[in-house]
Amino acid sequence: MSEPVAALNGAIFAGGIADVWEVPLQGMITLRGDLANARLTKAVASVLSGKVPQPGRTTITADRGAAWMSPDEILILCAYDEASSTLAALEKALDGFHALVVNVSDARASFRVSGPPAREVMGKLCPVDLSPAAFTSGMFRRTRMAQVPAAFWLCDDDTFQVICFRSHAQYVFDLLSVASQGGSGVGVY
Amino acid sequence: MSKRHSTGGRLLNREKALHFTFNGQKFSGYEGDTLASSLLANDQMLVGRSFKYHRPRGVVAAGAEEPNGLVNMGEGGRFEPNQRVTTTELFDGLTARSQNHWPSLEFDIGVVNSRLARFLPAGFYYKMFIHPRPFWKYIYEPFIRQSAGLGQAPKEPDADTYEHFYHFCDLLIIGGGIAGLQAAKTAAKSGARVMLIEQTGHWGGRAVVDGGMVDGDPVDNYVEQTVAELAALDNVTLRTRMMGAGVYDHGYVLGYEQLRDHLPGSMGPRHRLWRIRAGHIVTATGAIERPLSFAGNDVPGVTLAAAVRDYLVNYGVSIGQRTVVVTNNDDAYRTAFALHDAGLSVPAILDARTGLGKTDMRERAEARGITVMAGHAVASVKGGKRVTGIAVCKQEGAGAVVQEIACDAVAMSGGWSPVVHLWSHCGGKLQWDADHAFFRPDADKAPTGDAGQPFVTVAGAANGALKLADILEDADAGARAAAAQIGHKIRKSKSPVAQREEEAPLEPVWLMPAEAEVKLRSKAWLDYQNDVKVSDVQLAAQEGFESVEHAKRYTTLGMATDQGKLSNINGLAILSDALGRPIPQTGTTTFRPPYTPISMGAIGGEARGEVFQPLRRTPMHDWHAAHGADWEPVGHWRRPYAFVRDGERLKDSVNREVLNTRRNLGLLDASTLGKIIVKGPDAPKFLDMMYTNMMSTLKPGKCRYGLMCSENGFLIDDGVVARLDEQTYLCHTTTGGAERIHQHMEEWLQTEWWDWQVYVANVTEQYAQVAVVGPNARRALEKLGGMDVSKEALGFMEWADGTLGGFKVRAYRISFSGELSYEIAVDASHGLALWEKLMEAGAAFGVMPYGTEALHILRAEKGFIMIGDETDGTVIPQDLGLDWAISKKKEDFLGKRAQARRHMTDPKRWKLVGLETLSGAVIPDGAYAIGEGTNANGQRNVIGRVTSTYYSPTLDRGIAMGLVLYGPDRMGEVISFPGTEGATFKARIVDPVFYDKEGEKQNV
Amino acid sequence: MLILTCPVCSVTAEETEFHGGGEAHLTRFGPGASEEEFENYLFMRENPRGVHFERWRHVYGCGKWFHAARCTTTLEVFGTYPAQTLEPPKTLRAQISKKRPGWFWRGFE
Amino acid sequence: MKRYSVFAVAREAARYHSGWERAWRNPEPKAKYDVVIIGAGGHGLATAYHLGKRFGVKRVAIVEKGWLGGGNTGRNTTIIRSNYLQDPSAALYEKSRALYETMSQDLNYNVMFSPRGVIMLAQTHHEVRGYQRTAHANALQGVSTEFITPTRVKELVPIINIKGPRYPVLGGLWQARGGTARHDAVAWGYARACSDMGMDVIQQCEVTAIRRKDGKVVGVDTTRGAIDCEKLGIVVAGNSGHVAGLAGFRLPIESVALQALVSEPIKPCMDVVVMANTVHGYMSQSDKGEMVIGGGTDGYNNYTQRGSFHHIEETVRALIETFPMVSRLKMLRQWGGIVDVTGDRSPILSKTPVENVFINCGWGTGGFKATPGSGWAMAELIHKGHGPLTDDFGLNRFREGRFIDESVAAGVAH
Repeated sequence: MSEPVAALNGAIFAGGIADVWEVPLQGMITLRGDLANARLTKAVASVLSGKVPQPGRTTITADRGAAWMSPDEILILCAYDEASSTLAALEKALDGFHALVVNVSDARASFRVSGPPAREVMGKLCPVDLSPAAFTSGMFRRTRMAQVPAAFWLCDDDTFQVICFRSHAQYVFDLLSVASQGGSGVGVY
Repeated sequence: MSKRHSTGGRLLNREKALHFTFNGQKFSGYEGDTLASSLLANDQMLVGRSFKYHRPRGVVAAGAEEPNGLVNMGEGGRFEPNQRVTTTELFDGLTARSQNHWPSLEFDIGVVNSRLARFLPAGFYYKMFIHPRPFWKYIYEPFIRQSAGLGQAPKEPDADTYEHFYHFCDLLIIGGGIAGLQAAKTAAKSGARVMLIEQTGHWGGRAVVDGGMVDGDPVDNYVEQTVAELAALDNVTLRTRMMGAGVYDHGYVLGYEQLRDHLPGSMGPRHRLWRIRAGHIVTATGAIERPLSFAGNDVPGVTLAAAVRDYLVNYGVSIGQRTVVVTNNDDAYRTAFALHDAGLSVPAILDARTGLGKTDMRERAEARGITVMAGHAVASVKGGKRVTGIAVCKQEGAGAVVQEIACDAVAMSGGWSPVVHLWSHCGGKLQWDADHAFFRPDADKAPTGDAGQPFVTVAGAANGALKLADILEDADAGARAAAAQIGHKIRKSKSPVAQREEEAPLEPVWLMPAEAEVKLRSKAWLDYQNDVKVSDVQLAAQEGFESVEHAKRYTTLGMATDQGKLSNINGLAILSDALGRPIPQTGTTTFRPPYTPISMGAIGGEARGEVFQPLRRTPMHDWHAAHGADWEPVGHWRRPYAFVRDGERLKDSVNREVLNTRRNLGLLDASTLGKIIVKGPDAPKFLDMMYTNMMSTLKPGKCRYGLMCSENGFLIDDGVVARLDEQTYLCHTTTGGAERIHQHMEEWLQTEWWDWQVYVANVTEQYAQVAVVGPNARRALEKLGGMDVSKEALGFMEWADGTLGGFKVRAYRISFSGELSYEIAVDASHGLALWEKLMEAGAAFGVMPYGTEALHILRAEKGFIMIGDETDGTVIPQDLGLDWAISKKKEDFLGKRAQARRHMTDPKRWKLVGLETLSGAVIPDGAYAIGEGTNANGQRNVIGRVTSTYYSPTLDRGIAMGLVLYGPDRMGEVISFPGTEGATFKARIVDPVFYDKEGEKQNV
Repeated sequence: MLILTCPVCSVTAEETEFHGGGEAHLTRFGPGASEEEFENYLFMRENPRGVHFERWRHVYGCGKWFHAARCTTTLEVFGTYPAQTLEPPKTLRAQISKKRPGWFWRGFE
Repeated sequence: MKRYSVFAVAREAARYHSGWERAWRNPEPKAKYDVVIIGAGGHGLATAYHLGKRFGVKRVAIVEKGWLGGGNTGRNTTIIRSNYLQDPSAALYEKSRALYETMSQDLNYNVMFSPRGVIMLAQTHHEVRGYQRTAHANALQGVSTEFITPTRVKELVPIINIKGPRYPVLGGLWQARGGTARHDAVAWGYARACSDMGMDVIQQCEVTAIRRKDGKVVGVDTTRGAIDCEKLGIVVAGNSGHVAGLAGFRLPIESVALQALVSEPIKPCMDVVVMANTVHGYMSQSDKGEMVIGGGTDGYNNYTQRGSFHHIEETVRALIETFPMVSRLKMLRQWGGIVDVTGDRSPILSKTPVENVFINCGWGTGGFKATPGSGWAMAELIHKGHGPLTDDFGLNRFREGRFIDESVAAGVAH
């Protein structure tokens, strides 16, 4: 098997008000099912050593954890090369239980936006209140980024991680780069 | 003449001179100047020509309401027409040219229109230019268009960038005058998130020009202190050069921030359009002074009284050296005082108020030795390109001249109108205030928000409070009310107290003199830019254009770039007088966003060039680009239409790709095809509803071609469904269908069959998919090595998981070309590697990549339908002879009931057939087959149309598919397709399968 | 530019995160339905000046469909509720009655 | 009625225009008319006009709750074209376009019909095929259109960027005799002509009830009293559902907001109307010099005549991509209108379940161009009960599944 290649092969934008870079491939698994059901929470715990996240929240730290996508769906993050084993483990743990587990590691692209103005860069593209008071660590938000769907959370006070569809990677990277261009600081956060 | 004084000019930095050009002539001004103030400082009183009569025009105002001072500004990629001189901050190197004249500003041929003014009253063009018919397009209209319009059209692409920004606050306060500042100060105490925006570069608005005392201090100090206090607060955001452009539903406000218009070329976006969502909005947008309607009130030098004051105090510029003040209220006296105190001559104040007694202001004027002529008015203004004097008459009467006064400027004031635009944008209603003769917001009829709550409060002059003390009180009260609206309490605290100046009441004066005869009325301007005069509005009324909307549209009053900021109320008053109806019953006009024009660039935001729209790429995109791909947009995807080799014409490339795929081996990037996982105990039942076919009977390991219809019966998508296991299917959709069909499935599962146990997931982008097509397909895959792809191990319409060349893949044995064909799916991150490996392995077997056009031809040769070609949203499967794919056993599926409707079962529906031109030529795309005669509307009867038509390199002839009346029953018949260039194409109706009718090749 | 609150993920967001889906609480008619029933189901629409019940999907968010009660003349949103309901909830109808006495929509009031 | 002409204007100029009479009378409603038309917009007035001109039916009242021409007639982007795909549409819109050619002379009122030409840009292969299909259909329908090359497009529209990086222009469907007209003038000209025929144009008169007897209409109640009539025409775009409700029947219609905007006026730079459906924008330049731009419709029922701003943003960025110079212009004014959208996006000109009540609605975003043709056809429908131009546009088509779908050839009705 060849070396897996991320959508933009690790693109980087620097020199603006915030830095933007593509995050290396990550294991991502979509799990759909009754999130309240013990079978499911147990299965999740077994592969994550963590709980099913609460609505609108994520348990992701570094490149592991889960994020709440909708009342019957979570997104599980793990190392890229652990995706298939995690998938298998989940399927095993959920055998005979009505749930859907699929590997979407290759269907996505991830970026980080970092720097004190990161909230403002994101605020140029997403119709979300990103003031420090309103958007805090541990929140997970699915929304619109300019003209495409995206989801993001805070890695630290001034770093966002953004997930989008793989085919949109270049567009999203370009958007974030334009929004980070020099001289475009807003100065409200 | 207008000139700059050695002293004064609170906004100027006289240390820093700036240089600019106007009509090529070099001028200089100071930092802090506007283009208007610096032009006036250089005695450039003539700034433009009016829209209709090309009359010479000068600056009449000092702010956003200016109707005359519009210029072409900048060069090349930074050229922009219609820039308002009164709001353009001067910068070094600014270049401006005046507009709407030929050959020059001083001498304009178009002024002939002015001589003809009597023949060109309101709506004249509705009554003329009717005969002869062709003349309108070829003679009249071109002339009218040429003489109309204002600035030049930009020629080069915009050199600047723009952006948007989403902002959220509890309280948005619009307007940085003392009302806005005080409102912010009060509101900030509540702890709410407050934002205060000001359209100019300066805080304090009019008050700092007009002066006055607050808490015993000059108002300037109050402004300075308040700004400093607010800036220090964490819960307050202050922005200057940012206009509240529009108020929209549910507390949505557009903020138009001009970041670099005053320092063009510096790094960063030029404008930022803020999309602000506010819990509540306070508009503290002030008031605008009204002109007076007298003959010659448009001669350069006739200026709003407050503007005269602004230029003097803010910029040390006097418009005239001898200025007559004409007014119907006390405020204009301040202009007389300011001029007089600056050592300029004020020969007289014409106070039109007939009942004017001994007022405080009058005494202060006379104390200065200024003559106050009570009950007097301007009969007419002398001078053409600038004022040389005025004729005085009584306000009562028809305008008999009592004396003439030489002067070089006239400062006029007809009273003030609150700026209620933002209040009105989203439905706020107005009430007429007879005492002050203006419309003010009706607080009981505020715009309402998402919960039905009022979400706009008006404060200060915008709310009708015109005096310093009243403004501060009103602002404080407004802020409290606004904060309360969003659940914030503000503890009582003493609000600043301003010293009161006694003012005598204003007397409405809508026409000067009151009984002015028509000669004067037809020289008394209401709308300067659009050249609408008192006589025009009166004519509209006379002709029955009684509603304000009719009158405005008939006369074009208030339709110019200033949107009637100066003219609306004056025009309305004239109309109401002409109709003998009180003003409130005559109506008001609707205010539409934006408050002043905003750049299209800002509205477009970042969406230009590369990020105009998302462009979706497959993992192999760059490889295609590097190998001559000629792209075809499919939705937001780009797919190679063909891979063009050096020296090849596009159609040659397509033919080469088709032939090579038939003879050797072709590779197609099929990654864009939709792939949707459907899983659950009820998945079979669900897919039986989604597809017209029976999917529940499909065996794991097998594939089946399926059709999807809308509930309205029409074919919306097709694709191969693979059953992965008892409870799991993978459904392929068309490229355009992936998201659409995924959402279609979700919709039915969530809103109709929510008790069914089914989950779906769109995994389209998880996989790169490569179609390996042609007689050598199997050999190429075997060369890669890995899974068994023999006929026995992987039969036609079967799929299997395995490895190929070390790649973990899923191989589908399906064919859209009629050839031996495999579709190989691999994780997207390995897509490019697999593609390259296949090219490498295929080299020995004559592999070539092929694009979408070859794909179309290959399928057309086989008579396979294509969604979007054979279907167009009006076609049902039965039309396409796909009855075999419509389950008769199923009681129900989406579209079944619809397909039973009268018109759907009509035997007259056109049906799919193949078409072979007798000559072998290719029938043009979209051609129709003609029948006999014409229909009731005289249109030629048609009996069919082409849906797909190509040159088939395989058969070396034109082939086509089409929908034809009774088609399947007319095999062998010849029908005619007229082209658009005269030629007619005769074609024989044949079976749509042109190639390998037995289907042996795909089955080997 | 509306703001709506998705009752499924309880996110409050602007209109552009959602997608309007037309009249709510339609009953599907399939094979066996009369011409009139089927025509009504597919085409005939409530189009009131005032209280309306409609479908929305939180397309850029949790992806779920929900229902909203909204006034078409003021754009006031009276409330949102899950799509898996066959008729407007009683409590919501009561709230609407407080604000719009005498309202009616189809059979409901 | 005093005829309008350059001589009349000159004569009046001598006496400062004191002699001009009212363009239309302002009558009190009579007790009874042969025909009452609800709605004094362009379509309603045109219907009345043709009832009089074609069939001599002149005891007609046109009742209007607001001011004549105050609805969508005065809010649209004034585009006139007939390059439609389906036969029934092409017939109706071409009849309308032809009537525009002579309207100024017919009405003795200059409506400034300007046949400057309309281009619909083809920016994808799919659109190319779609417009070639339309061109073929038009040729057989007697509608004069042609599919033109990118070079020809550039000649006709110098400010266009045909090599757009994203959607290069691949061609266009060109209708040389399409164009624009002065929308208000159309309503005013018809009102003047109707009034001159003795018809009553009654403004500020809202219909509050439609009186019926044994399934037949007998009259209407209005805010200015009861009016009896033999026949009733409902022509109230934006209110169709409401008024149909008064007559006791439902419509396959939803009302949504459609937005438009104009730029500040500039000197002439674009002589034709350009529609770019791939990127969803269309633009023309008015005689005043404003760039007149059409936006999209909202996805929800709305009677506020205020749309959502993001549609304006979509339209403007599309136009900047197609016409880069637009970026340095300014938006002067934006507004919204309420359009009635039917199940197949085509209009309804039809009998109704109530005998002698006829309805004209559902023009969606494309009503202005149809004004005279709609009036011509509607008059015939009301007078005869049927007509070749209206037969296909009946309400029954939704039940039968016999739709008139114009979206199929990538064409969007504007």
